[in-house]
Amino acid sequence: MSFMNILAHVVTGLGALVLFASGLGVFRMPDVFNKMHAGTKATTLGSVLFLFGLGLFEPSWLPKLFLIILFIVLTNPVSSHALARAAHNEPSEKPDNLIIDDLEESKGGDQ
Amino acid sequence: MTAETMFYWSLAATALGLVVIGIWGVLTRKNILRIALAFTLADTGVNLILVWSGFLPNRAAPIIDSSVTTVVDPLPQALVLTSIVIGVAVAALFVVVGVLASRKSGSADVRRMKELRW
Amino acid sequence: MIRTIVGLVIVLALSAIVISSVSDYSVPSELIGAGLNYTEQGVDDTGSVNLVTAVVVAYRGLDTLGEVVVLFSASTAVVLILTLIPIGANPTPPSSIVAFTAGILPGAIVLFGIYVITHGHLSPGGGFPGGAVVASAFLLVMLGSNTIPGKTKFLTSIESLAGLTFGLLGFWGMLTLGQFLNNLVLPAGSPGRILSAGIIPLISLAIGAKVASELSGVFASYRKAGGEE
Amino acid sequence: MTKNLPSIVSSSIVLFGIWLSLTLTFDLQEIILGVVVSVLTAVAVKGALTGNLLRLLSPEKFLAAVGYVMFFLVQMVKANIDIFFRIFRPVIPIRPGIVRANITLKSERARAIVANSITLTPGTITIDIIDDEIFIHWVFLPSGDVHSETQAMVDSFAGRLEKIFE
Amino acid sequence: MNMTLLAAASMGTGIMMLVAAVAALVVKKLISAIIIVGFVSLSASVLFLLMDAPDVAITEASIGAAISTVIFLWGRGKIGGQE
Amino acid sequence: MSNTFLIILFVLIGGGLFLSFLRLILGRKATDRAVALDTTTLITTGFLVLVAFLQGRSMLLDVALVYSVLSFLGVLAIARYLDGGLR
Repeated sequence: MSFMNILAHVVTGLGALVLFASGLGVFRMPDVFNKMHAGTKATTLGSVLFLFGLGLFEPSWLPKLFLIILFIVLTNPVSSHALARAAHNEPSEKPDNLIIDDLEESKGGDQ
Repeated sequence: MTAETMFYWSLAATALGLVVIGIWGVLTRKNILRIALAFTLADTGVNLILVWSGFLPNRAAPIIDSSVTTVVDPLPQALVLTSIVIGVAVAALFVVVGVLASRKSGSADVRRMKELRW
Repeated sequence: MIRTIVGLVIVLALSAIVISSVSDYSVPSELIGAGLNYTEQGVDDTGSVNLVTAVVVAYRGLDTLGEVVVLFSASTAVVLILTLIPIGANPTPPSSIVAFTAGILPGAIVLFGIYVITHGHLSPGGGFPGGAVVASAFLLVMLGSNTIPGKTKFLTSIESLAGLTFGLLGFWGMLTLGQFLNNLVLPAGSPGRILSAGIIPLISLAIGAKVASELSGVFASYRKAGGEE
Repeated sequence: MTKNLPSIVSSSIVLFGIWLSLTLTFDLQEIILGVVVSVLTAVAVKGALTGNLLRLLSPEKFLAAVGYVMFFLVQMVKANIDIFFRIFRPVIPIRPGIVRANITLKSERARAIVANSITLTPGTITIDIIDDEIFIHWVFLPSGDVHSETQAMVDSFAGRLEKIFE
Repeated sequence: MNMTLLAAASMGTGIMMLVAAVAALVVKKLISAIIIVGFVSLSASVLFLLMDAPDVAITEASIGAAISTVIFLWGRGKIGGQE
Repeated sequence: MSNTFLIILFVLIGGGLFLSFLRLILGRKATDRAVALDTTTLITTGFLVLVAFLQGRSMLLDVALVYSVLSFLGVLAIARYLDGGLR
């Protein structure tokens, strides 16, 4: 077993573990913003590691896998941000455990 | 029961179950958009059945290259390809008819839509 | 409640009939009939490596033409019905990050859709999914703005042009080889390269343009129609 | 047209790179088709994909960009370690809150990059940007003065980007 | 060995798909139903890929993931507040 | 890639998928479900790449690429709807 092979195993396994952690985080976290912390960061790094690890097994696939990775890293925070904004704007969706909420104050000040 | 048999029949059971659930939803739901959703579920199930009918385990996808000799049946896949796109157009038609009818009757409940009765 | 139970009984009876009809069916191991024919001779007949595209565009090209007509009538009906609802959409504006992303990404998505369309005879894809991908780039532009789209007349022109191209390519085969939609009016070339398989790439382009413009027209008319009262 | 020319050129180059990694071959026909399609697409979207990438050709800006990417990757791994050890606890430790900070960058692209980077780094998510204020959700509010800590965190990203976009 | 994994994957995906389909029909809010139908279409795409039909999988992904969802969401927005 | 490692990968990916699926079904609010759908689509993209890897054909990666592009659009559309942008 060469060094490259061991590295590929380690990276792929770590990626799968982080993806599992993201699922667990989405299941366990109490409110929507905290779910988003698990659902964005962990899935992004998990996908990056997992796809890159599979690419190490088969180096000729790396360009296409890099394209998928690039797209995920660029778009995942945007969709998460849009969902967070929607969750904050909709009164029935907003969680009530926030200790500080500057955004609500600045919205209230406008009107 | 071998793994191959289980693979083959679980796909069929899923597709049939989806069709049954979709028809049940169309028959029993009251909101017109919910009926449209049930209709697309049944549509997906029918597509799954069609693709399954041309599927043989242990063969490759029907794209010939040097490493592939035996492939699955391409004919049902070609039919389903167009069926999916037409399905979404029909679903869009369903939705706009529902929107218009619910605006006329003032409610999304199908029992109140006199225009759609025959 | 009674409604639910009666519906359940009906569908269970239906599924029992279906299950009893396939009870003596076993896992097949060999292809038969048309499928066997297509898999054995498809590459030699059409020059297309992807057999599904070969069936969609060459063997069953006439059916595809009919299905494009069905798609056209369905999307025209959607647009016509949506004009019955008065104009007056007032969506809330998107945040600046979403607007910015919707500004930069459509180029990449359109390029990707063109890749899917033009490589339909080499890899999975073809006119239908590629057209849907291009239409979703248009959708992304709409999600990132809160304006009502102005002129969408060019969509109609693209759509009619694509339909016309499809028909004319069919008649080309009729004039030269005596068969409607024969794809070998251009040489088949060596399978696996982009310029091969006769006119399959051209017909894929026509189908893709038609699907993309029809779906985009549906989105534009949805955006124009007024929201909830 | 002439004003957009650097953007169009850099967009075409990037789109052509995407095309090459999609096709995975160096067949001459593919390359010709790729050049045609990518230039046409770049002209059609007026070079909006990348903006002017040619300014990265100066060495110090290029080094700053590489430094930013390195910093960002380290932060991203830290964020995942943080998340990882948080969600396997029996009781998840959270102290959530939304805090405002100022952002002085003018370029729309730089602001989007900062917001997306903040979303992917430890314990923070960008909720909204209104004018010059950025609103950040903390999963566990830092001890001490919340506003100055948040401002320092935002500045650590924005300061690095200012060298590139100005 | 490979076949066992494929069988497990197809059975798991199928069960999740059927549960989601029932949930989409009985869940209270229509917007939740639309989100869950998005998941059903996603699983259908996976099953198509497992059935060696990449063309169909790519079409189902491109139609079911975004376009169908958007059409239903827009319809829900036009109908208005009444469920 | 050994069989044991393959089973570990399948269990981890399937477990993550199943947990986020549970949140999708049980989730109390619509935004919870939307976040769960986002996670589900990303994990499934990884799964599609794994299937392509097992079949050993690089053209199957196109499916994963199309899925990652369009699932982003779907989640963005849901977010814009909840925000009042799709009226």
